[in-house]
Amino acid sequence: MNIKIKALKKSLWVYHVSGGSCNNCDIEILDCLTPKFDIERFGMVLVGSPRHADVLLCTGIVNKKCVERVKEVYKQTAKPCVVVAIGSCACSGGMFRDGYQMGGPLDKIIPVDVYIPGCPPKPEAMIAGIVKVLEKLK
Amino acid sequence: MGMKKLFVDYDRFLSIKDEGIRCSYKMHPENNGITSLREEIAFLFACRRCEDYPCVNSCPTGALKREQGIVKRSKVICISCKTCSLACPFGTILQELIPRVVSRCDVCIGRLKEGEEPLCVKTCTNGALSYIEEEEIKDKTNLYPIGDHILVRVFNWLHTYGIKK
Amino acid sequence: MRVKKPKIRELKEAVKGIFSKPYTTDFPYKLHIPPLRYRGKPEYNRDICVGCGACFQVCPAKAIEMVDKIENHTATRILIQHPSQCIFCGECERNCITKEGIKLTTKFDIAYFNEKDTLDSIEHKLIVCQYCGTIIGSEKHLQWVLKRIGNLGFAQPVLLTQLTETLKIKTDFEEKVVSPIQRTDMLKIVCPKCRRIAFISDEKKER
Amino acid sequence: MSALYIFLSFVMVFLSFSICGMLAMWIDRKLTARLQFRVGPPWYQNFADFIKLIGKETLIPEKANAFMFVASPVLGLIATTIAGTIILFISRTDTGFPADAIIVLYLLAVPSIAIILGGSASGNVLAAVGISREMKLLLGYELPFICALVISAIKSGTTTSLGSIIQFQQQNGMILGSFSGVIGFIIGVLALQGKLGLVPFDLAEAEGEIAGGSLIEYSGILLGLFKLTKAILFIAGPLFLISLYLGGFSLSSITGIISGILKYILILVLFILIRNTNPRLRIDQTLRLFWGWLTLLGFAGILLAIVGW
Amino acid sequence: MNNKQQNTKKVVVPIGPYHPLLEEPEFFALYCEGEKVVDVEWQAGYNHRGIEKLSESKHWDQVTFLVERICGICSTSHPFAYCNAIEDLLGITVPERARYIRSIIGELERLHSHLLWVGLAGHFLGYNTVFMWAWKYREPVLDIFEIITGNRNHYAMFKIGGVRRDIENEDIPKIRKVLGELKGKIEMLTGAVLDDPVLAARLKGVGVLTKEHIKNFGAVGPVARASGVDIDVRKDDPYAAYPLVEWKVITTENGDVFDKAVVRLLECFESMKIISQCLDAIEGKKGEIQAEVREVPSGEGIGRHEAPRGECFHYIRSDGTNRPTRHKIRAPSYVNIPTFKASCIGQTIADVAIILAGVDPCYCCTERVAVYDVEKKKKLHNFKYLVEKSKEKTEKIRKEI
Amino acid sequence: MKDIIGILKENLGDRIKEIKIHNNRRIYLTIEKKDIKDCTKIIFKDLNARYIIASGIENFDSFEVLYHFGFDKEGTVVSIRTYLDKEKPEIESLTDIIPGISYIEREMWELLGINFTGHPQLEHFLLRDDWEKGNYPLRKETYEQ
Ligand code: SF4
Ligand code: SF4
Ligand code: SF4
Ligand code: SF4
Ligand code: SF4
Ligand code: SF4
Ligand code: SF4
Ligand code: SF4
Repeated sequence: MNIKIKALKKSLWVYHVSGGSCNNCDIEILDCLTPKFDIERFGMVLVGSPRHADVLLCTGIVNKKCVERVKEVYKQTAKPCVVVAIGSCACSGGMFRDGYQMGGPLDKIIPVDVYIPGCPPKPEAMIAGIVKVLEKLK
Repeated sequence: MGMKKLFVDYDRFLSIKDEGIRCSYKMHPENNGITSLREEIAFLFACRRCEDYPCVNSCPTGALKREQGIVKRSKVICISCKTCSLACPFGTILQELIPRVVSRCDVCIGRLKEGEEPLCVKTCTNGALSYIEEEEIKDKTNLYPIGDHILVRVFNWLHTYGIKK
Repeated sequence: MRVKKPKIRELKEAVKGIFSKPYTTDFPYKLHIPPLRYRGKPEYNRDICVGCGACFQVCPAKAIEMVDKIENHTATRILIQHPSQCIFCGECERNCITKEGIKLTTKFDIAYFNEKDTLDSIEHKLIVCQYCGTIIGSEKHLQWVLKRIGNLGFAQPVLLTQLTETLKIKTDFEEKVVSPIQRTDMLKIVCPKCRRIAFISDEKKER
Repeated sequence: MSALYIFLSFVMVFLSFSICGMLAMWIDRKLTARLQFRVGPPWYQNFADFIKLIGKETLIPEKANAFMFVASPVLGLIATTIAGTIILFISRTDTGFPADAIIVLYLLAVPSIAIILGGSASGNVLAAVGISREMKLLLGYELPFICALVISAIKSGTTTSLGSIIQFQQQNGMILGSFSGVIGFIIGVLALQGKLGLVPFDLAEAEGEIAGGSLIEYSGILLGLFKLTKAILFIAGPLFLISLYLGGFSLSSITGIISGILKYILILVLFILIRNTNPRLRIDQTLRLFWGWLTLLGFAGILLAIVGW
Repeated sequence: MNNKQQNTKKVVVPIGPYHPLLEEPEFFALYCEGEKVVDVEWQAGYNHRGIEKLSESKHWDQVTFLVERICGICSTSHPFAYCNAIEDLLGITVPERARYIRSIIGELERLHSHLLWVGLAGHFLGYNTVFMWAWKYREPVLDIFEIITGNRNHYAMFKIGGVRRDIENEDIPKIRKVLGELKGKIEMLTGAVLDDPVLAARLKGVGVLTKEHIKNFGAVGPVARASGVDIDVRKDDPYAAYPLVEWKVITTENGDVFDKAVVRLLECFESMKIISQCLDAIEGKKGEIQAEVREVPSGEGIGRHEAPRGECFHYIRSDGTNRPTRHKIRAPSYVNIPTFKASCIGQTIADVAIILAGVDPCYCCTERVAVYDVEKKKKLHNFKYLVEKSKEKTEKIRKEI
Repeated sequence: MKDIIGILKENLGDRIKEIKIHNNRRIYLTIEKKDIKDCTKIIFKDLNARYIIASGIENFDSFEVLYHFGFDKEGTVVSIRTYLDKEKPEIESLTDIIPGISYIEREMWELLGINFTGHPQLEHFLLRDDWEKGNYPLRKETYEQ
């Protein structure tokens, strides 16, 4: 394992993309930052620009209006980056699969590395999911 | 000059496949009014009114209930588990008649233009449905009306006991 | 008039923060046990589920897939629960006719790389009509109905045959129904539709 | 003194300041976290961040002016390191030159200018808003900061050489011990807060408003350079202030080093407290604060200093 | 380009649709001159999932879950209003115990939502400590939800004619304990907000909405109450257990962001009052928690609920089947957001963030820039073109600098 | 309660075509399309009701627009119902009376295809700008495909 990957694992900067969610997943992501879960202890911080990001946390069904934007964000992200689909909406469309605005699910639009289903996933589940990705990174 | 009615030959649905019947009641997706009509007919006429009502007793949710001797299914409570269908000794409750989300048939009242037939009649290929005046039906056996707009031909066991609707 | 105390309270809380234990959980270094009622991944209970399919019908997210397939004379029903589509509402558990056939576990860590890893499925043997071949219901469901309605079930020949089978009583009703269906065929394994036809067959003949 | 000596001290300052700066930034983050009832990042966090940034892809936006885009972070880095070198080494030997405090003052403004240049080179409008704020901010805190310098200079016998300011304090006690000294120190802390982009003056990078601001288009190593600059600034700034008001520090004895560190920590704690108990100010409020109150205060301080208080 | 043309091309600062710290993607184009906002354009739909339509294909019971997922913060408000709508259509009353439980859930949600707001508002002001603290205080409320309903959000508690789960007696002391602790914390926060001079400088007189504005845009909830408009569905059109307990509606007069914060913080105390009274009423008792609903006849019904952000409105039409034929949903933000037009214009960009947040909508940042050609009164549709345009503009600004 | 109906009747006079009192907190009035502006003006301005929302509904032979108004002191919701032509659904925009109604009118325009004459900005609001013309997702025909 080389040092770059090691450093990457210790310093994941996350950027949060919401593509038509009920915002509960988004709130739970935010919750991960707060004292109860504090992902900063793993070196993860939320950044304001996709250019700074190592991890894209995507939520929501990615509706037709968002498709282009999600693609754009992915393009702007500096590689290597990990894409995480958070919530059943992002994993498969959840309840909204049959809606007329369904543009996703996410893996149809950008390559997804890990899926964390749940509605919304507990912050613990998100942390556990990210730990799983880290184990996979080599 | 009588009014045209929707004529349903209920038992014809049993022997012949009834796929492809469409409905023009478009307030819901996948609405097929004829299923709900058939459900009504089944409970009204085809049901044998068993003494102990195996269907009602088997229903795990309490969705089935008898009201004045007629079995009625609550559309809100029923979960479409098909238990009643298995319990009924007479094959009254067909599995396709007890779906989770039900449809509605308004007999196309007010929606038909002059000389037009309901969509279900047009798309029914086996002759189980037709849109005619009551006088035109030659064979009057087992003919029962539901409301003002529907006529059913169904083998009704009950009339042999002298029970009429 | 209240006394203004700008910044004092904040500073107090801040100092308290520095000198108290962090509020942060120990997860993932320590195991996290969600509360008993936590609605996590639904899982089938292999002993209890009877395969009626109600959970498939009630699921608001259509997260349960029901596949009925007939392959070389054996029919099976496969119920597959997709956690990726599930919204963890608990409707399937609430509405399960056996109450315990599917249960929401407290498993929350269900992140996956490949959806197949998380699917939970259960298979049931189906009984099909000897006349027309349509599916009547799963074997276990029939037994469950029989148990539920007791004696009333003896009026239902399919249930009765099922009983004889469980009791391993040998009967001669095995042969296939031949067309056209007769009243006597009622005692064979036929679907509700065919049973209804059999019932009214006499009447039809007379006509 | 030889060029080699300067070069060596330059390298040393670069290494030690960046390492110490990252640690200081860690202390900042950790304390902030603890105060918010959190655990906070581990000590190596900032190093990990930097190493990771080196390993990342560096995207240069299509519309950007590539040379400026790349040059500005480097410029900022060099300027701060030189400032650090002057503060730490050059000023305290005979190599010190008369107006070195003023030079440092200007050098410390260079990182902000670098951010402005880099941001405008990136050709993003959110960055443009960020730059315009950074610019106003720079103009804002520079005036009070100069006042702070002037107060100290007057107090120590009208000299603008860091060396003599420190010497003066070694003989006569810290300038902080006087009225004008306190005023100057407060101004200096607030102005540095602005320089370091800490709340309440972080509006150039305000996440909630303009999403990262001027650095929005930077990625990879270039972003890392900015972070490094900030780390060095995190040491150089307070050191400058220590030299001006807290009697400097000495590297020659253990007690000197320890007292230097304690002084540094005092300033750091002040930073952290201010930063965590205040909301971000609006740009106009910031300017009003800097140009209005603080500048007035600064002039008052200068007057007091002239009177000799 | 001459000066005149330049004026017509104001810089548009986009807010949305993505922002790290915000929940829903929404898009606000702020037309700016320098730091000053001259116009605001609201573009929604990044979150549009066609729920009203999907609802038409779902069973009455399933719709509860669908409407629950309209939103994560008000996740009980929509089922609440929806159930009220169907009960209005049916004309039934819900068993008393269920009414109390409904109110408890509704008010607990208000607590966590208001705390969340305080935190986010703090974050917008760059006051991260408040953000962390408020969210820390909110955490026990979520834990309570996890214990009594099985999930931190999306409680799945509501059912037509009652509630799905009972609140167990052994859980009641836990709720009491959390409330007790929370009270002190919220008092601290309230005091801190009221006394902080910097906050006052940032918030007082910012984004003022007058009664006239409230009426014109139909704004509801804390937004309206902060401007002195005394509307609260819980009092005006009582439902659930609200008529059975003692509480009062909080209003203030100024209509600025500061007052909105005050209203929200004080409402938390009212909520706690309601919850503890409801807990008293159900503690140690047993009772029905759902009324039997066998059929939903054809007809129409209107249900309302005072969500944390204001009145939530559901209109239901049924044709006698078990699916709605039309389900109109109006979330409180729908009428609150347009008030930006009144409150943002003339403010600076920095203030806009907190004004928008003051309404407590669901809004985010980070979209790239777009330029409107005001002269042609036409929107330039191609997104890439807009970006290019804006970059040209930046280039120019840069050269001018 | 009685008096709301009384007041409505008194103010709107014979413009009310039908009045349906569902229960004492829900009142539905039917009026003709051409009276909509007058009636909303009276209700919104003179009677000082609060605008809640408007809902558009497609029926088999008409479009229906319901304007919901709240009388908060009485806790009553008054819904004004109008029927529009099925072929060419069109109604006057109320933006000059109620500024806040602009968004819901845009929404009805794009989701149901109801044309609001005099609306200053009938543009896409929820759907993307290049949404296919003539595809109105809330219309019932969309079930056909
Ligand atoms: S998965 Fe559930 S909580 Fe997450 S966005 Fe979708 S509906 Fe909301
Ligand atoms: S068991 Fe069958 S026949 Fe008997 S009452 Fe029930 S439905 Fe009718
Ligand atoms: S299908 Fe419905 S009516 Fe029949 S047993 Fe199941 S729940 Fe009862
Ligand atoms: S009569 Fe009309 S409504 Fe009824 S099933 Fe036929 S087409 Fe549908
Ligand atoms: S028994 Fe329960 S789990 Fe099994 S199929 Fe039926 S409802 Fe589903
Ligand atoms: S928990 Fe809900 S969504 Fe998940 S499978 Fe069960 S019914 Fe479906
Ligand atoms: S033929 Fe019919 S009526 Fe006669 S005994 Fe058999 S089931 Fe009963
Ligand atoms: S107002 Fe906002 S928080 Fe509430 S339901 Fe609507 S979107 Fe969600």
